[in-house]
Amino acid sequence: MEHRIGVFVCHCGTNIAGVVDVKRVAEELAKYPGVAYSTDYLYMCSDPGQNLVKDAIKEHGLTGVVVSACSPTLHEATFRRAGAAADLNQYRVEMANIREHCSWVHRGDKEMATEKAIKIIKTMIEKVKQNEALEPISVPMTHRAMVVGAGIAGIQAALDIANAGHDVVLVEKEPSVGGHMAQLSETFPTLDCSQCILTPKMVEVSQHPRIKLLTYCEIDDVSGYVGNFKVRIKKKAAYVNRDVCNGCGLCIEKCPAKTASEFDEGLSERKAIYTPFAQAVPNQPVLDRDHCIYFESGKCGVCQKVCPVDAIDYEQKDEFLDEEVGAIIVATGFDLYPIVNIGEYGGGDIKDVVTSLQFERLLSASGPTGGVVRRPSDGEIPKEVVFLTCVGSRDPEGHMPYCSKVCCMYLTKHAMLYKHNEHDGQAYVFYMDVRTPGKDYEEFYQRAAEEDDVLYIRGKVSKLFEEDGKVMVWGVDTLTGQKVEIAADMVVLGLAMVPSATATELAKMLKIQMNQWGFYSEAHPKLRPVESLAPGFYLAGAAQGPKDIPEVVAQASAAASKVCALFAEKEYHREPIVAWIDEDECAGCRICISVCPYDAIEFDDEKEVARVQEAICEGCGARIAACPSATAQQRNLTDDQLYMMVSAALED
Amino acid sequence: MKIPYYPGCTLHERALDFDMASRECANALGVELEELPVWTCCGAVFPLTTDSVMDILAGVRNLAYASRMGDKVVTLCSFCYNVLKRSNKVIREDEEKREKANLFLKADTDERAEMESYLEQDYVGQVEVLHYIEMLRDVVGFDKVAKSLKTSLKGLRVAPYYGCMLLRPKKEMEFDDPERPTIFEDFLETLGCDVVDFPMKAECCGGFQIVRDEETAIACSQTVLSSAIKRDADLIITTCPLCLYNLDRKQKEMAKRVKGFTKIPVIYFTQLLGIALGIDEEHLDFSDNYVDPRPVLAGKKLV
Amino acid sequence: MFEPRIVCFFCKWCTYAGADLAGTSRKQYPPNGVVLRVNCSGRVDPQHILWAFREGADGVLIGGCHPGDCHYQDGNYNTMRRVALLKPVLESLGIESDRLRLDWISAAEGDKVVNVMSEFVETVRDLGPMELDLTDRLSGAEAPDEAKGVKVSTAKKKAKAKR
Amino acid sequence: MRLRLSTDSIRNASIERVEDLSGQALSSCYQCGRCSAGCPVVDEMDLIPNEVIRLLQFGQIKKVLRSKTIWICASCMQCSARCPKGVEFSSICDALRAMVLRMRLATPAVDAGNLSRVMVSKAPQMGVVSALRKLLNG
Ligand SMILES: Cc1cc2nc3c(=O)[nH]c(=O)nc-3n(C[C@H](O)[C@H](O)[C@H](O)COP(=O)(O)OP(=O)(O)OC[C@H]3O[C@@H](n4cnc5c(N)ncnc54)[C@H](O)[C@@H]3O)c2cc1C
Ligand SMILES: Cc1cc2nc3c(=O)[nH]c(=O)nc-3n(C[C@H](O)[C@H](O)[C@H](O)COP(=O)(O)OP(=O)(O)OC[C@H]3O[C@@H](n4cnc5c(N)ncnc54)[C@H](O)[C@@H]3O)c2cc1C
Ligand code: SF4
Ligand code: SF4
Ligand code: SF4
Ligand code: SF4
Ligand code: SF4
Ligand code: SF4
Ligand code: SF4
Ligand code: SF4
Repeated sequence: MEHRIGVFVCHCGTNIAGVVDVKRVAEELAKYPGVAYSTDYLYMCSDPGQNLVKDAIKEHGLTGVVVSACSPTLHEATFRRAGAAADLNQYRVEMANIREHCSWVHRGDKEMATEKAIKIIKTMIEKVKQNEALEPISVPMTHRAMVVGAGIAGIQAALDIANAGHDVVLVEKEPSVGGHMAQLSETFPTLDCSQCILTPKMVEVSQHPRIKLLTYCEIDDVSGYVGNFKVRIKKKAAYVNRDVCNGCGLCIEKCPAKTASEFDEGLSERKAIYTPFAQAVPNQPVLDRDHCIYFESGKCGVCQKVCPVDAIDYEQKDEFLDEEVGAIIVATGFDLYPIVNIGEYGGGDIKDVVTSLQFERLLSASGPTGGVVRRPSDGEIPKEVVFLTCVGSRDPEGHMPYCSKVCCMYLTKHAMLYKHNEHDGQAYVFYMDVRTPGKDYEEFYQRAAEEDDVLYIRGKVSKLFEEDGKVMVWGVDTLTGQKVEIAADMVVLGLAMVPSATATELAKMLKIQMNQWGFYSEAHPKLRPVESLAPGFYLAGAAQGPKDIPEVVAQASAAASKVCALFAEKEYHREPIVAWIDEDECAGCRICISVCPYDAIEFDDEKEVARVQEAICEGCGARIAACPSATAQQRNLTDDQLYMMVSAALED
Repeated sequence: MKIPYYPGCTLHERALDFDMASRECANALGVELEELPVWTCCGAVFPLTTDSVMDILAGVRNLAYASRMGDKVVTLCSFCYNVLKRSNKVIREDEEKREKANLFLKADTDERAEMESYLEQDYVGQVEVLHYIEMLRDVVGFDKVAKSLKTSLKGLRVAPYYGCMLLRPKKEMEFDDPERPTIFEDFLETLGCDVVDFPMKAECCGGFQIVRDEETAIACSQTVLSSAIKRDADLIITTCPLCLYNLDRKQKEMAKRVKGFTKIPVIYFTQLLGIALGIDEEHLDFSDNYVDPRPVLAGKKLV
Repeated sequence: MFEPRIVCFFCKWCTYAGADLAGTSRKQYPPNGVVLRVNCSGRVDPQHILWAFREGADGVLIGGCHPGDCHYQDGNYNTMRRVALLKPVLESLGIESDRLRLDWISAAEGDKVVNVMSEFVETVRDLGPMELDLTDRLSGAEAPDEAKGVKVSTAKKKAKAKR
Repeated sequence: MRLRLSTDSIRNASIERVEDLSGQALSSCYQCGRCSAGCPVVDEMDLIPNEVIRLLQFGQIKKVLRSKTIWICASCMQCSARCPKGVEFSSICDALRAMVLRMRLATPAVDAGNLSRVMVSKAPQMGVVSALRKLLNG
């Protein structure tokens, strides 16, 4: 076949053209063997840019297209669609990445960058010359979704998918759904009561006919691929038979063993057999064996004695369930940065220095103090309360470099609610910048300062220490250039949001990408913010990055709608970039079979050759490289193609 | 066991009590502090400007001397420890400065070179700089210290003062957590004392500012002292002669200035160790202290 | 100054995305390496590497996911083994084995892409240009014993002929 | 009082000298003020540490070299230890003092009378040596 390749060099405004001499590139490549047409344009991805491609395909009878622009992760799909619209098989359209891999990283040497751009494009021309015209492979799909994590993000996503008519498995590691939002008092900027808006949703999730709720469960193993995942779930032993328990609460009432309540952030106690909080869903207790007397010494057994329905089972073991789903949303949320890491603020040893979540519990009507703010040390109502922003955030040297985005707002809320509680008290907020990036947020902040007389002090506190029953605050006001000292009754730390403890482990199991801090990475920061790069995985909530409730809910609904879009097709269309074996050349050595991690290769005993099952092959290429007779090949990335690409990369 | 020891100029002259107590304690624990046969003042400050090779030479020269005697060198004064440790790190990590420093050392006068031909090879940072307290923990072992005690210090409320130079900068000193250090607490617990944790244990005593402006330095020292006093400490320990000078000697001025100022004894940690090891008070020498610790110690029947 | 020619095989799930991140963060590094996107570092065959050297590469860099993070479960372990086996073969052919580097770089490690690229360019620059002509040694019958284990496929001969 | 800024006034040779000598990038400082908040001698300073850096970010080297602050700093390194951006103000202070002393812009801040009194008062050598090196020797 005669090659008639079209090369389209993008300026990307000045992003590329500011460094790479795009005109020269287009001219040079016009001379390259097999190139029939070569041009440059300001924004290839724009409508006129795409039309340019379409028109050129028709006008010049192009057999292949190389768009030389940004990373294929960004616009490969765009240009493949454009090709298809002009009746060119979409797999004969390729992108040469001369932006992320060239112009943006080689700003210092325009000459070298231009030469490198030419080489990059040549490799892709060589590739496209041998690209086959392929069609996506259709595989059957399970129209059932899994959501991991049942905070507000997971709850919202599960409800949206279920209401669209698909079955959902919702997995939560704690005994109750609700996540952190269940712990909050009132929410900025409207100050509606967190529980009041959350509880109905919690109940809805538990009663929805299409939602299978699995609390106190963890993901144990995941296999398969988009459309066809198999998930093994560990149902942790609760020592309560949840099929029988009617939630009467007698066991909890009578249990003699106590420990610190996680839900109240250690400010109150719970029993060894417990539900995390009164409105928990499901409202069935679990038994925490680490604090149970029976498990420690064999004595007690009170809960078993009092249970009217014999639900307590000390012999219960972890169980495993297998679920098949087509898509997975991860919504595992956040934790607060550990206070022990902040030695200069006492590292958790100063009683009246509390975390922001502890303060939420103190403000909450259902909290340990019934909504009256009292100091943990002596139960007094504090008169001078200091709030610190950016504790562990925006601190690249010692802690987390990023901004946690919600703490400015919730500390403002805290200061305001404290003042509503205690009119003659004084609230101080030490800040570096007050960040109010949301609708009605700035107004909220101004109200705190004007109407509630919250005193905002610009400076970062250096040290907190205890003296004479007070918490001494060594701060500064950078606006007047003075060191500031406050003898506070209580200090609240706006600790950074970090990914939840198990996030990294889960990401490794699911093989989805994270950033260096452990937040799950989206496929594109602007254009694909709720998809993981790994197909079939979607992201929602604070697990993807710090965010507040409105943003979490919006993102959860977006992730749900992506899942629904996937489920809108009967079958899943997979990239056909799979392996293929030339039966005539296969030696029948079976090495490939041992190497394939997906068992995608079957052996034809009659013909004594290996054969690839295209529906299963993920296209990793491992087996191809292993094949000793080089008969196994990967479609559109054959050895031949790779050799030619290497040669092109090295041409002068 | 012998271990090379760098006393530094202050312990050699004005803090003889510290030197003596420390040697006696080491002996009692079976360690002989073997003073480097030749050494010079370390210069007392590690230069914070980037262009100075000359200013680290004193430290490096002493390390080079020490390298003739073994792979470790023990020191006591916080300033010496800071200078030696940081200079060593520069030699280990900065190739250019290492080469330059060795060139300078080679140019040392004939006399010095004769005294000790310490420079047959380049000094490349092979010596490990140990503080005496690290020696107690890592070489002797706190458990062995505990076994060697003759007197229990139970009931004595001691506040450990770290000051600045042991802890900071963290990445270079690698001594302990700069905000919440524990090595002296662990040591005091070994001695059986009641450890007094006080918030100013790693805040500055005013340091060399005492030479420029007494008022400023005294204000710093007073902050430190009153914080320990508020927590009912009987005694403060330190490892730095300059801290001791600011915290102890300057209580005279504080008493003049502040009404109702309570005095508190400040002693070296090895003087306290000496008492626990049952070393004769004479060898510990409290005669230089402005606030005499003996009444407090006598109150607990320790002297 | 000698500007080494380097071919990079980057896995599309991690290192390729890491290099994209270096770009979006506008990190700067030397332009000597041309990146080829492969589905997995496990796709890289010793032959591709030898071919690169034969075609005049001064260095070959392979980037894959950290052990345990392979999108295809264990592709990168295959790579690790292959690279370990290939290094002595390279030495026996007279190619310094430092001209081949394998590194684990995740999609979050834009900085690491920069460091590895910069370091590798320096390493190869220090080694100087590849002056060995491998053309005969890899295709002819007189290939050394060590190199015989390395299959020389017909595919690449065909490939060359197609040009 | 109005500060007039322009390209030339912001980046000048003296500012670059401060960065070279101190090894610190002035632009790293985001003016949180933590250095000042924890400084034990800040009460005596005419410009607090973050203000010194701010003025340097503006290129206002003269004001800084004339300030008392650079002589008052006790080199305790608490500012550096707690700076979220890893800026070592103590090193910047050393660099500024070195510049004053090397250019002989000011008379040293040690009072000879006080010095001899201190010497006699059995002050430890290290105190005197470090003061002399910090305050007299660029
Ligand atoms: C002190 C404070 C006050 C706040 N105040 C407000 C406010 O007033 N207004 C506002 O809009 N926002 C506020 N926020 C932010 C708000 O809390 C978050 O945006 C929201 O809770 C995030 O919800 P999420 O579902 O993403 O995460 P989470 O609430 O953290 O939920 C995650 C869930 O996933 C579960 N999970 C984790 N790992 C696993 C696993 N491996 N397997 C199974 N389940 C798992 C967790 O147990 C949890 O139930 C505040 C935050 C804080 C810290
Ligand atoms: C100067 C500037 C720089 C920015 N830079 C960035 C950046 O770097 N990164 C970033 O993430 N964001 C940036 N943004 C924000 C970004 O531009 C917006 O978030 C985004 O463009 C909003 O998209 P939209 O579709 O909601 O609104 P728009 O882009 O405003 O689109 C609305 C469309 O609706 C049409 N329309 C309006 N009324 C009607 C009607 N009655 N009937 C029919 N059609 C109607 C309009 O003509 C328009 O085409 C920037 C914004 C500005 C102003
Ligand atoms: S195609 Fe890519 S490089 Fe070109 S304008 Fe669009 S984003 Fe920029
Ligand atoms: S057996 Fe355990 S959980 Fe049950 S009542 Fe006793 S202590 Fe509580
Ligand atoms: S007593 Fe029995 S039925 Fe009642 S809550 Fe406890 S386990 Fe459930
Ligand atoms: S949101 Fe505010 S308090 Fe939180 S990290 Fe950002 S700036 Fe700091
Ligand atoms: S700073 Fe001045 S202009 Fe700004 S809000 Fe206050 S009074 Fe108004
Ligand atoms: S490419 Fe090969 S190894 Fe990978 S899944 Fe497909 S058949 Fe298996
Ligand atoms: S602490 Fe650091 S960042 Fe903050 S003002 Fe001081 S020097 Fe600047
Ligand atoms: S080093 Fe100087 S400026 Fe920094 S805290 Fe100490 S005295 Fe203050």
